[in-house]
Amino acid sequence: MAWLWFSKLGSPKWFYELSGKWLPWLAAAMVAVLSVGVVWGLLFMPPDYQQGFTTRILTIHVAVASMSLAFFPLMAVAGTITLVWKMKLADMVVKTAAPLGAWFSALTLASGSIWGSVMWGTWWEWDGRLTSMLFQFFLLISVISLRSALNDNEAAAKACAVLSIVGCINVVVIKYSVDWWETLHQPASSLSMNTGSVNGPEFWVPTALMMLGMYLFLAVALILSIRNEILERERRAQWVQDLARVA
Amino acid sequence: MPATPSTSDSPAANSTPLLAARNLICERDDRVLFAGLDLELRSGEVVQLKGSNGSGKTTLLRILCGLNDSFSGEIQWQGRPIKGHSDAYLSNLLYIGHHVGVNKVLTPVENLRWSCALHEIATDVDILQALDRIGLRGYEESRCMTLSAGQKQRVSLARLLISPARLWILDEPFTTLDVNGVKLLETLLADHVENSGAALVTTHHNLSVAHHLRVLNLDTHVPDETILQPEGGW
Amino acid sequence: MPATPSTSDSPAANSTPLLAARNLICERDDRVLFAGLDLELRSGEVVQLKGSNGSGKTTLLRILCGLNDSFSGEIQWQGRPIKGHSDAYLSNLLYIGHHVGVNKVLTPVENLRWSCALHEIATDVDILQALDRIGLRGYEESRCMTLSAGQKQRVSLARLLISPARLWILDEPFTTLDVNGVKLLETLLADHVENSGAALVTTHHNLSVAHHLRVLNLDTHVPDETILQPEGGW
Amino acid sequence: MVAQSTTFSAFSATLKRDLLIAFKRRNDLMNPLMFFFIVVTLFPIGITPEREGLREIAVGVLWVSALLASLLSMDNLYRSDYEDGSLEQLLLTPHPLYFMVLAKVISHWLVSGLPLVLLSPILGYVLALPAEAYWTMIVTLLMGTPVLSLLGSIGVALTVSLGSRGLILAMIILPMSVPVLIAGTLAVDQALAGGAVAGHLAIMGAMLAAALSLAPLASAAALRISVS
Amino acid sequence: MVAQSTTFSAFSATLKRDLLIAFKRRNDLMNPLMFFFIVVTLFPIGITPEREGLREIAVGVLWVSALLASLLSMDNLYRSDYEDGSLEQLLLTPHPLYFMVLAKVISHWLVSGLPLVLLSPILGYVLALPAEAYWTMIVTLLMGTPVLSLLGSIGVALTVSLGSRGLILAMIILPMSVPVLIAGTLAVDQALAGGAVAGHLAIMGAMLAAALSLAPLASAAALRISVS
Ligand code: HEM
Ligand SMILES: Nc1ncnc2c1ncn2[C@@H]1O[C@H](COP(=O)(O)OP(=O)(O)OP(=O)(O)O)[C@@H](O)[C@H]1O
Ligand SMILES: Nc1ncnc2c1ncn2[C@@H]1O[C@H](COP(=O)(O)OP(=O)(O)OP(=O)(O)O)[C@@H](O)[C@H]1O
Ligand SMILES: [Mg+2]
Ligand SMILES: [Mg+2]
Repeated sequence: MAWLWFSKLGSPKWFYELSGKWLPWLAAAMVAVLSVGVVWGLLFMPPDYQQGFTTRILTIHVAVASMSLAFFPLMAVAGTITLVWKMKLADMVVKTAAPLGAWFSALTLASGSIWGSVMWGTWWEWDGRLTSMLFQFFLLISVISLRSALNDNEAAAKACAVLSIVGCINVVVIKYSVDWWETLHQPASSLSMNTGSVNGPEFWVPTALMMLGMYLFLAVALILSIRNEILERERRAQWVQDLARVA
Repeated sequence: MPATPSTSDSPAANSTPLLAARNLICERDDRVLFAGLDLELRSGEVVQLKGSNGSGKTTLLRILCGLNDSFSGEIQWQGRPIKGHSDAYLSNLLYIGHHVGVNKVLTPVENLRWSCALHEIATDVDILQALDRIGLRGYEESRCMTLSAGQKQRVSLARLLISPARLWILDEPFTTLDVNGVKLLETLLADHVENSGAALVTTHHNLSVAHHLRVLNLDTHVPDETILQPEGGW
Repeated sequence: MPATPSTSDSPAANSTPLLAARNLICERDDRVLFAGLDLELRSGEVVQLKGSNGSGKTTLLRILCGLNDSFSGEIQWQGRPIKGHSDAYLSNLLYIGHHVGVNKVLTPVENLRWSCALHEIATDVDILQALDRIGLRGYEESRCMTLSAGQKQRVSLARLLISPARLWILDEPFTTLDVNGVKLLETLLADHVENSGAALVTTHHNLSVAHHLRVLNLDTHVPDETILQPEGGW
Repeated sequence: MVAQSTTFSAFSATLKRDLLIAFKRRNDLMNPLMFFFIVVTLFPIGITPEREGLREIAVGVLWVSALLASLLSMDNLYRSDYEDGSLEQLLLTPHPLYFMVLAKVISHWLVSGLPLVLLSPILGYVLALPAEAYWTMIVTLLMGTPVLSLLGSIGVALTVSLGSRGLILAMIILPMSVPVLIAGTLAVDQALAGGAVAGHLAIMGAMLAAALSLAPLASAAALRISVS
Repeated sequence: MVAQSTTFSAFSATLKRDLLIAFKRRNDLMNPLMFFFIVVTLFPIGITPEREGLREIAVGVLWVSALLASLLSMDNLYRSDYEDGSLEQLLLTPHPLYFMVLAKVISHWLVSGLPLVLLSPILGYVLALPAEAYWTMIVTLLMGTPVLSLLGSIGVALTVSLGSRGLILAMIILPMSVPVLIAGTLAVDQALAGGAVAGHLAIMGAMLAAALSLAPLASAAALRISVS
């Protein structure tokens, strides 16, 4: 039974229809949460006494950053499913997640270095976390170009799956880089919600909202691009033809 | 012509086939190569795979070897699906493809030492005898990069003389062989199936291995939707 | 059988030959492949080069093309030695070797655009017609790495339909071609020599291009000292 | 009737073969060394010939060069096999592919990694590396280079079927090998600072163990994909 | 009757083809960049993350990385052509081989060298290269990288028929390109010291001119040898 459901989940058609139902709600939620988070975070969050208004960029930065850490694990899981059960949908996740991840890594780097230009007076520091984030960016690029380089879809899917599984090493590096290097970058601990002193609720609530919003955004973006991918791959399938005729 | 060649004329029609493929479907770049293809190979048979260029012979062979799994359908070795029990299958399989798998800097002997060791235990004596019989006498010690096309082919064919494998899968083994080479290979095939081996061979010239031979033609098998249309928008 | 095939039956015996090689000697790794080999090729002739594997066919062809200069002897194009006047020779030469010279990531069209542009001016129309005639209709736009062995071969053979070269030198062009392919190529050869071209072809199967054909067998030509001895000290 | 070969005999045959090939291509035995040497010497030229300046960068330069050398040498781990069809034969062996890959990687390391380790003291001297760091450097290299080879094998296996590899290969391998680089350099710096290096060595040991057990599996999978 | 092609049309056809191939392998357009970037980043990790330390080595690191990047990218200049037989076809053209080789090298530089030059300012920044050195660095790279490609093409042509190339290649090319490296770094150092760089640039110009006129000839000869 469970198996049946599982294989059903694998079928693009089923997913296409289901996601069609979810999408509006998700989108709405995302808009709501994000707008609250942004407005609060950027406009109403009280300026930190030592860090000044720049703290407000940080809300974005932290959200984006922690978010971009999610990509490789995601791709790895999907990749494993691709390799083991040959599930088309999983491969689509791997494929569509890679560029998204690249963008988010880039955003992290950007927001980070903007903040850096304020905090450290430089756009770039050879700091453990920054560097390892940079490498995650490279890895994602290489995942993308590996797929484009392999002409056979089947092979490309599996190759990218393997690569994204292996690539998870880097996430570990990013996490602990702060401890390995004596480093400028904030230890992630300062993210911990309960440190009352500097980061009171008025700091971390907007941050949390931002994060939630980001994850919703990820969901929406993934679903959208996967839907495209489905139409692309199933263009010969009957139900797609019907869709086209309806539209 | 039926998909499965009629097995009435084959020596052991009633026994379970060595290799059996059921309802194979394969498409490359949404071009269907073959669909619903059934194939049975019994010991004592040579099946010649025919078909025009691009009809999917090589693809089929690679699928049967398990080198290529972009297909749907089932493949069985002696009644057991090869998925789970691959090593029982692989230790009985000998595949020689378009690329003969001969390293350029090694000598024929050294090449064979390795490619045999992957499957069976073979002494240098065996190898040298094999090379001798296959017509590479005097070349045992010269680097393969200095061999001619046909000689390279022969190096890989020498394995046929050593391997205990019961199933031979050969992809155009006659290419670049001279007339004697062709004769020799045909006798080898005959001998092999004589003592309860089986062989699946693609070639465009018509084999002469007497009564064991069965022909499977992929062209007569292509479903209609693969009538080719020009793709580019010119 | 004489070294130089008797040219009595050839259309233009008295005219100067297109390609003439005098007293060619070639040894590889102190193994004499051929010595004192003379060869004349007149317009309107197809010469089939036969010989067992390793007899030196490919080597000879490459020597005649000027791709390999580890030989002694003289080669003339229309009476002039090719050494000094190579470009007059090269612009009339079309060589297709064991490696067909087809890039994997490019499409057949793109491949031909380049390999033609090296010699003659060819429009895309010519190229597409050629591909169509050679039997690659529908594959013009698919990367060559996705083509089958025979289809790759056909891509390179398409040049025969475009090139204005008078001399064709083809090394085992029939390899991996299916029956139709073989027929097609044979007609191409016939047409070519019809309008005063000439062709030198190696192949192990016996060509059927009617009366123009002449056979040169390298085996009947090997001097004695090349009776092969095992080299390695086993 | 010929008997079937044992996994071990297949393993050793593969090992022998690859060593033999490397040996026949004499230069393969020299090249990684030479490259290592050349790259290392580029820095005094490019950066600074003063001993003080060099001492600062010695460790880093050594490690980075080692990384690049092993990267460059990776390229022909599977390539020629892929092109001449030997790889298909390797995949068709009834024995577990893990060991076959392992054999290839080991022989590759013996040919390209080990000589580099042995050469490092000389280069350390050329780069004015303080004496107390030598042992740590050698040991870390000895533990690090195999990891590089193992990680590299994954990258090569993934990209072997691509026409142009040199670079996409680098993009895959280098980020993954950064931890090794970090651990290695940190350890040597520790030794220079007179601190205890046991911790760092332990980390490297763990890396090596993990790589040994997992990398060949990943490579095997990747090979199957590339060949199909 | 089809007319014979002009040398120029053959030249441009070859140029187009190689660019097309590079473009079809999308990643080829990205990779040299990425590799350059990655290698550069290795040094701060391996050597020192402090800006002061970096400033010292910035120039050297940039040039060495450029050298290595162009070296790695050289590998597939003739290789695939050699393997699929296109090279034989190239040698059989009636037109002077000089231009054909030139076309290949140019397209290679456009794909791998130029992007690298364009990227260098960013890397200069992350390596804390002082502002006054930027222009000199860009100009020298702009003159230097073509020389590297040209020299490289000789090395590749010589070694294309060998099984294992990555490294023997390195050994041939790297020593030859040391002069470029020196000239380049000296020029930038001059600029840093506030001196006049015209002299150095003149030298590099001379190198470029020489390479342009001679290297293709050498490569052509080498190709003939490798193919026969
Ligand atoms: C995995 C990637 C990253 C994560 C998870 C991350 C997370 C964080 C966190 C939790 C903080 C501390 C917020 C606080 O003060 O409570 C922070 C601060 C900061 N991040 Fe990141 N970040 C990442 C990458 C980057 C990058 C790539 C850059 C720059 C290019 C960067 C630059 C900064 C800066 C400058 C600060 C402020 C540090 C300070 O207050 O001294 N971060 N980041
Ligand atoms: N690069 C080389 N170095 C040394 N000897 C070589 C080289 N290439 C070929 N030979 C030798 O020259 C002989 C002829 O080779 P060639 O390829 O011309 O034979 P062939 O007639 O083409 O055979 P086939 O029909 O198999 O193609 C072979 O015996 C081979 O050993
Ligand atoms: N990697 C691939 N990706 C996509 N399509 C492929 C691939 N390999 C082969 N094909 C397609 O599969 C078809 C069959 O190829 P295959 O090599 O099996 O033909 P074949 O019967 O062996 O032909 P030949 O007689 O020329 O060897 C070809 O039309 C080719 O276009
Ligand atoms: Mg085939
Ligand atoms: Mg030949």
